[in-house]
Amino acid sequence: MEEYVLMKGNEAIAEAAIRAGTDGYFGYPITPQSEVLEYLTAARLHERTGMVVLQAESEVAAINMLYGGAGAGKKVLTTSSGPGISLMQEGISYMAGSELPCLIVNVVRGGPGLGTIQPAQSDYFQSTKGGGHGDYRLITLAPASVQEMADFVSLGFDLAFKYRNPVMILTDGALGQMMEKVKFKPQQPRSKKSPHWATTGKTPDRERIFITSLNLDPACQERFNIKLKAKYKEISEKEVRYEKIECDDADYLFVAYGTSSRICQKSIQLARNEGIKVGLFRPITLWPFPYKEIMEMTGQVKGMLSVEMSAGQMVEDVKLAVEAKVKVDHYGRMGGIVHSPEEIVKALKQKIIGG
Amino acid sequence: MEEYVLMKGNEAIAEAAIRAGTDGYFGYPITPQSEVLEYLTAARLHERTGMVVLQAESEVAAINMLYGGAGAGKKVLTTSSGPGISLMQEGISYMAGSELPCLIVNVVRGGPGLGTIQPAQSDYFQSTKGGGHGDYRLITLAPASVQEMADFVSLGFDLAFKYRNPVMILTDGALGQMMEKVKFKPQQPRSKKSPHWATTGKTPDRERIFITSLNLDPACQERFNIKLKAKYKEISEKEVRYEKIECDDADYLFVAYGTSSRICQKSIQLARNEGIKVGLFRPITLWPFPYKEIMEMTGQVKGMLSVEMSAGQMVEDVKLAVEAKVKVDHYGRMGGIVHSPEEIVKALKQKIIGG
Amino acid sequence: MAKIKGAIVVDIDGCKGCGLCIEACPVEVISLSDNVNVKGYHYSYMTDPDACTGCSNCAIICPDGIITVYRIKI
Amino acid sequence: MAKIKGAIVVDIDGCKGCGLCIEACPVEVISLSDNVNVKGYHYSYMTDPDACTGCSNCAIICPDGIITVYRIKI
Amino acid sequence: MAENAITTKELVKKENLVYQKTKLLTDDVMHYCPGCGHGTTHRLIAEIVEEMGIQSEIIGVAPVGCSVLMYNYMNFDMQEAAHGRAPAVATGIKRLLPEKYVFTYQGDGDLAAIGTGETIHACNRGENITMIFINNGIYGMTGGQMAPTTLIGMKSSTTPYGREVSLAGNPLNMTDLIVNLPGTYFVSRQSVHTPGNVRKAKKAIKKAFEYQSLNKGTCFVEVVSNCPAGWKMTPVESNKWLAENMLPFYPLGDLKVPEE
Amino acid sequence: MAENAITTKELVKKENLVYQKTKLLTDDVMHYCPGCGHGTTHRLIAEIVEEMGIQSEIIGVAPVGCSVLMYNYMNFDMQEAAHGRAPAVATGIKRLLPEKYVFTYQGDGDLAAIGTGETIHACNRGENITMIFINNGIYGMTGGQMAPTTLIGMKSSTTPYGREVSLAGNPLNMTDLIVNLPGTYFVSRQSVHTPGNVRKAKKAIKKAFEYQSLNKGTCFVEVVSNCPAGWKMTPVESNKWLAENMLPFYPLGDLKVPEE
Amino acid sequence: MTEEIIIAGFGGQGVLSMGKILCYSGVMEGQEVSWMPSYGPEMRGGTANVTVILSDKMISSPIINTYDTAIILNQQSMDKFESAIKPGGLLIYDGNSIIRHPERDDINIYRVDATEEATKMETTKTFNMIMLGGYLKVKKLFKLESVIKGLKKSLPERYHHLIPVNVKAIHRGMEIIKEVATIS
Amino acid sequence: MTEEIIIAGFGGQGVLSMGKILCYSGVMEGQEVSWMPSYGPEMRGGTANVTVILSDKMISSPIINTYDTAIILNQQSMDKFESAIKPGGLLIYDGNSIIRHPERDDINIYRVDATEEATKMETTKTFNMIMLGGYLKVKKLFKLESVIKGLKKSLPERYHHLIPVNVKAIHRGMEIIKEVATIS
Ligand SMILES: Cc1ncc(C[n+]2csc(CCOP(=O)(O)OP(=O)(O)O)c2C)c(N)n1
Ligand SMILES: Cc1ncc(C[n+]2csc(CCOP(=O)(O)OP(=O)(O)O)c2C)c(N)n1
Ligand code: SF4
Ligand code: SF4
Ligand code: SF4
Ligand code: SF4
Ligand code: SF4
Ligand code: SF4
Ligand SMILES: [Mg+2]
Ligand SMILES: [Mg+2]
Repeated sequence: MEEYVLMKGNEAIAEAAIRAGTDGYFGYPITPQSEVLEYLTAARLHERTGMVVLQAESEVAAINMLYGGAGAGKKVLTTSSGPGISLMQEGISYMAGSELPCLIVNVVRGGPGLGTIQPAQSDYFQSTKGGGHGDYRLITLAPASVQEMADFVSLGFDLAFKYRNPVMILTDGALGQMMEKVKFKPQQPRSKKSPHWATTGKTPDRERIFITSLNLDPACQERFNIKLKAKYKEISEKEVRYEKIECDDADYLFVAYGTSSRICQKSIQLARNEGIKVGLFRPITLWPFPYKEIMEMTGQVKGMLSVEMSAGQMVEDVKLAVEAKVKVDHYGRMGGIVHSPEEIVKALKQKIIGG
Repeated sequence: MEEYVLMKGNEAIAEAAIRAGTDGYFGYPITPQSEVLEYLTAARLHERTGMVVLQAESEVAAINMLYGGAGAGKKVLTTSSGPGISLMQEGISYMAGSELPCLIVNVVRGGPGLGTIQPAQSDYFQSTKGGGHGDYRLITLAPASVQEMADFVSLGFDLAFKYRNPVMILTDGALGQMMEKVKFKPQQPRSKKSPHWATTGKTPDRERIFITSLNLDPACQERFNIKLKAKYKEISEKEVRYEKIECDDADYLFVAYGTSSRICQKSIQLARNEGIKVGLFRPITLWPFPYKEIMEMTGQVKGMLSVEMSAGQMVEDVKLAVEAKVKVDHYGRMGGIVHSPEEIVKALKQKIIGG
Repeated sequence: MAKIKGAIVVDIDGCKGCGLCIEACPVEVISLSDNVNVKGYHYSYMTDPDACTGCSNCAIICPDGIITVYRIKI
Repeated sequence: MAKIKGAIVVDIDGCKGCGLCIEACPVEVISLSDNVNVKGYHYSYMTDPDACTGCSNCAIICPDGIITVYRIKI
Repeated sequence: MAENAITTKELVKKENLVYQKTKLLTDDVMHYCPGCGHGTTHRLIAEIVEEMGIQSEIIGVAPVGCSVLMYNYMNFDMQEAAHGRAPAVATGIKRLLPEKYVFTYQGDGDLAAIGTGETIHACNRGENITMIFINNGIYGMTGGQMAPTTLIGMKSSTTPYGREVSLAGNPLNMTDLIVNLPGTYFVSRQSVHTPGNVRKAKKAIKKAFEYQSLNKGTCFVEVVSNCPAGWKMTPVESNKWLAENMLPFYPLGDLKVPEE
Repeated sequence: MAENAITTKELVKKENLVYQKTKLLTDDVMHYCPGCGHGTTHRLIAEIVEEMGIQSEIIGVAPVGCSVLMYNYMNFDMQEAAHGRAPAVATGIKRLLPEKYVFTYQGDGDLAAIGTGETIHACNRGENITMIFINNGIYGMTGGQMAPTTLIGMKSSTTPYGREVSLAGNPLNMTDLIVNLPGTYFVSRQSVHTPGNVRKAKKAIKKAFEYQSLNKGTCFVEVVSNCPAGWKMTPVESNKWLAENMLPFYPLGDLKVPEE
Repeated sequence: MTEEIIIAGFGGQGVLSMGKILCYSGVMEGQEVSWMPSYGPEMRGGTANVTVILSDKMISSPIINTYDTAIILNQQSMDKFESAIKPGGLLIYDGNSIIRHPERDDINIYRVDATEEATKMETTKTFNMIMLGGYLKVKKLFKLESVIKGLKKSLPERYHHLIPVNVKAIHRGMEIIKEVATIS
Repeated sequence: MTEEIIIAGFGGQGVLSMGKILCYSGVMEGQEVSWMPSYGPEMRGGTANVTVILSDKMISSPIINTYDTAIILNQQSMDKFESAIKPGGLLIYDGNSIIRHPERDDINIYRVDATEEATKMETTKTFNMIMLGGYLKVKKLFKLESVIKGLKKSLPERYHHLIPVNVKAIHRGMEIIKEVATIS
């Protein structure tokens, strides 16, 4: 294991991508994530790992470059933020519909529209419920530290290739811009083998391959949709990830991911100082969402507060999880404002304990 | 009132738009909704109402032409289907973020990706939860007949202007392509007045106006988000629309919208022939969703089946509504396949009554 | 003087009866049949096999690539 | 011979000290002050008011439009 | 005459074969309307791939348009791109598989309307790909709507009275535009409406593939083509109409050739 | 000398005023970096609107880029468009308010990267709008990344060793491209790096507004400009660098003028 | 009364407009109607079909899998829809457009040699009206006057001069329809 | 131990790198650290600030509203952050960069005339190191050797020749820091 370095979350993603043996990065600048492309272009990777780094003419082009590269069996990555991710929705739906793996990072900022460039968590619905058209799902990972920003890159690629599905790292401007210490895995070589489904040129020993999401015949398309649904069911059963913090004796629960889960940890200290036993349930995979695991907590706790930097999005999944067994409410800041630990405790008291 | 005419749902939208005094249509061809633009170009409206009809170079351009036109205070319309609607997500988020009214019609086809051109209801999440980035909501109307395709155009514009928010008519290929008889309202003149917030040129009697979704200062942005949230709350309280069919004595409920709600009506007959008392709850506004009204039904019925041409999207809202008070399950066909009335009854028996 | 003789073989069920081969044939030896193929198209056929020069024009213009051309010098 | 005399008025707190006006002045009468304005910029000022011809070059190049120019024939 | 008599049966044997459908086309019947130039152009590409012996080295990108199912007919690897994004998809493939031949095949709606940005930027970056551009002046796939390349006065289902500039803008000559970009290496405009033109088109397309191995930039061939269904003409009429109306506005020939 | 003595105080009065900030600019201090050409160009537009007396008849469209907040500075109605979409937004406004003056103001990333399609098609349709294109060869707003117009060898935060064509493609000369489109009526390239150039730029931009009333097509003015922050130079250095490096590649002058 | 009909043949045979005229005839008599076409690119050259439902009551699903009546205009459609007719239902087909004759013995089968008849009439465009005539003869759903009104509503004004020819074709269809096999 | 610091001034004063060096010094001593900058276009010419947290324990929120220490490098920052220092906390400012002096009486206040001192040294780039020296003197958080290691890790290889100058500046800062007001 190498030694700790200090890095911004965005830079950690870039460095981790290099280490993971990523074949190609295609992206378009947007605050608060432009450091990824800047880091990669500074690394002169064409002289090192051979990784391709291309500034695309737009996010629409970028996601479709990913489509081509993924179809060629390569590890491909893009990063963007809200408006750019919205522009990628058609392409993401196409990749899901063609069962192509890729890694997309959304360093969320406040919206809607041009909004603000400060951190937010208001793209939860877009990422977990499907911002594009048609029935598909994005595996969504929510890091809460710079270390996880790095670690989830290879995890994301593993899941993407295992299930042949796009994976989203849903993070935010705070995690992208902050520095923490981080340790990287050693450099992986870029893979020389291609998956069997990739278009790499039809050699005599195999049939031709085509990558498509089209099925003019609805019966075929339905068969494909059923296959996708089964895949998503499998992922839901196998790939749920979460973390429980100070839950053992908790009477109440914060449910929070990413930056807000960090703040909640401080809120826990504050609350416990006042004698309120509150714990944190941190979903790491936002899709698949840990419905079962949160449901299990209803045997123990009296109420849950979904703490999000949004108007209330994940709270719907928390409600779906607990099936009204305990009280669930939402406390959110918006527009680039990050909660203070104190106000979260106050909200817990008002909305859950006292409410 | 004029006499009945036979028309495709798509044509009815076009004719209703003309009658409603729409100022501008901007759109890009895509099956199964290209008849809208074809009808409008055939109508030579520049010689009649003066309505502008422009085939845009893309859906991205179309939604941004809507932005400009809406910002000028005009009634503007676009229509598309899945892939095209995905491309509009950034623009839709911008319009919500700039509080601009417009009407968007999604004639849904099977996805994900290019998918199929046959009818589906798999864009429910995209429309109701926010396919674009940031915290915003689309008022979503779900017609179930050609008559409603026509009627919801003026309803949609009324809501859009009342709340200064984009409105989506979420329909599907079946309703777009089928003909039924329809009566139109008389021709409305195009409005000569501009709303006070529109950019029409700064006359000496007023301050300059700018239309923007940008708030670099997060505190301002949050204030704006709070304002939006309040608006959405008001809409949720005032604008819920739904229809109950054969619910008075029902022991079970189908919850379905649009085309699948039509099929369910036949299933109700079949089921009642067998002595199963089932009714239909048809949400007309998918957002705001009739949570309260569905909750009220839990006092009466033993279970609900969400019947959708999708892998299961609206069923989440039904579950959120009933808070586990009665059993809720989903029955879906996908990929362009429309349910048969018989299989819906079978699913009701298996999943709700027997299950 | 060596004479060139050609022949074409049309994949009848592949033909869509577009008539482009007819237009392209310099010696005008192709016509559309009165009969239809499985897909319901009036397919093309050689009306005067002897006149064909095997120039391949018909095959080259055929969008469906269903004409095979043979040629011999005699 | 009529002489032309000019003068400029710089909105000190609007100045960003970019120096473009200095570069643009044909008679080199503008400099940046050693002092800073409220925003912390060294603002421009006239070092030799008498030489100014009122040609407006400085005002025209100023990105912030904060120079007002006066001129008189004497 | 009788002296030279040789029956067709005697003639039809392997050794006399002069033209046959290439094995690089699959046995699937193409779904195109009778007489559609897409079929012809598909065949040319397949023949060229066969002649160059690059079946194992080529990856094609199909558009959204009538040729969306091209991958069913080509006996080599292909990807189906989102509408207009084939140049981006091809960029992704080629940059990651630089030793392969990569090409796009796109209609005029795909390449010159929704995909304008991707087309211009791939050509301007000089991606080492081949782009085949089927200009039939209409949206065939969706039922005959106006394309950017629809001529003034030409009827389509969205210009039912003929294209009027004041309502629907000017026709866009995309090839004339991209020829000015430094990234393009070989640019040609061809057609497939007569056997002679088919032969010329094949030569140009072949060059556009051969040059790809030089890594000198984008090779671009426009094929002016017909759409009998969208134009509401018979195939034969459509080709005549093409010659009389399309070619004056989209004149054939090489627009940019490498200096030797 | 003493004989002509007249104090500055005596000089500074209304009747001697020859230059003053126009009332069409608001009192907000522009957020631009010191020496940035955006400010200069904003001022020119405001002066022209004042001179033409069209404050009540004009609607501007701001881009996403450093000039995203342009609406704070202009004392007339404006809309802020999504990144690259200003031409589409302006099309929507102008088609629905055909009697008004409508213009876009866009950076090079906005107009020539993400917005390429909208730019080409608005110009090709010949929308009766004015487009002002600020080419500073860089993405100022987001921190100095490469723009489509970044010169070969030029450093940016995403070409930290200078732009290399093999990695990042060629610079895109957008104005040279759109001048070929039949929908453009007046096309000019100007700069604002010296007082003389500012004067010329103002003339060109004014024409581009005046011609709009003729309804003859798109009027397009590129302004080659600086970005001291992104180029990592002082304002004075940046203008010198501009003259020496940008202008040879983006030469100034009128590219298309109406025949009189 | 509810009548569920599929009309199927090649694109260009007038399948869709036959359905539309039927619907308008129903509208003229105050019925509820629905008309649901197959759509999409497969229509080009390929088959086209339309499902028409006529009813006294509100029509629930416009998309159905079994039919009271099938009007079949080519072989592909015969292959596809013969089995979808409800027992006791009606099949009418153009005798000139098929190769294989229908085989069901639990339905009523009629034949109209409309292709042949249409070539005899002034214009082959009357083909679908001849078929329609046959159908109207057997089912007697509407007054002829409603059908003529329906025809008028279906045709754009500029084609109204063709109405007499079309009416003639309907009458021809009524005359030439032949019973092939009936049950009961 | 947890130390929560805000460093605030103009962009270009070395605010961000001062924070980074502090963090790296902490890393050298096995601490947890976080560094959270203000970001976005308002940085251009405007103010820049960074929140640094050093702690023995895992750091929860990197974004905080009150601070143990504020290092203030211009007037805007003084206006913004003086009130955000926890009672009993520490304020260090560059005496040459402000107009209005701090007014709090419940915190410890120190002044480093770093601008002046930096112009006296070879390079004005040492400005932030002088401030840092002052801070280290008062807080005595790390061994100097950790700070030098942190400095090394913060600077790209090509600037390592500047380390001696920077160390010298740190020492200068330690020398010239002046107590303005202390409580208790
Ligand atoms: C994003 C998106 N918009 C629109 C469509 C619908 N669509 C499919 S093909 C096509 C145009 C086809 O025209 P062209 O590219 O000229 O190809 P052709 O069919 O003429 O060969 C359109 C608009 C789509 N599939 N996706
Ligand atoms: C869809 C989208 N992508 C990216 C961005 C981020 N972004 C903001 S401005 C900009 C580029 C600005 O450069 P330019 O247009 O040249 O304007 P300048 O700042 O140089 O004047 C980018 C990429 C965005 N806001 N939206
Ligand atoms: S090969 Fe030539 S001569 Fe023979 S049929 Fe074909 S076109 Fe005619
Ligand atoms: S060109 Fe081909 S498809 Fe057309 S008629 Fe001739 S053989 Fe048939
Ligand atoms: S007006 Fe002319 S002479 Fe006077 S200061 Fe300005 S540039 Fe110099
Ligand atoms: S040009 Fe303007 S902003 Fe720049 S130094 Fe001169 S007065 Fe100040
Ligand atoms: S619609 Fe036109 S382009 Fe498409 S297959 Fe038919 S003829 Fe060819
Ligand atoms: S970053 Fe560049 S373009 Fe933006 S305001 Fe600063 S100097 Fe001007
Ligand atoms: Mg086309
Ligand atoms: Mg720029």
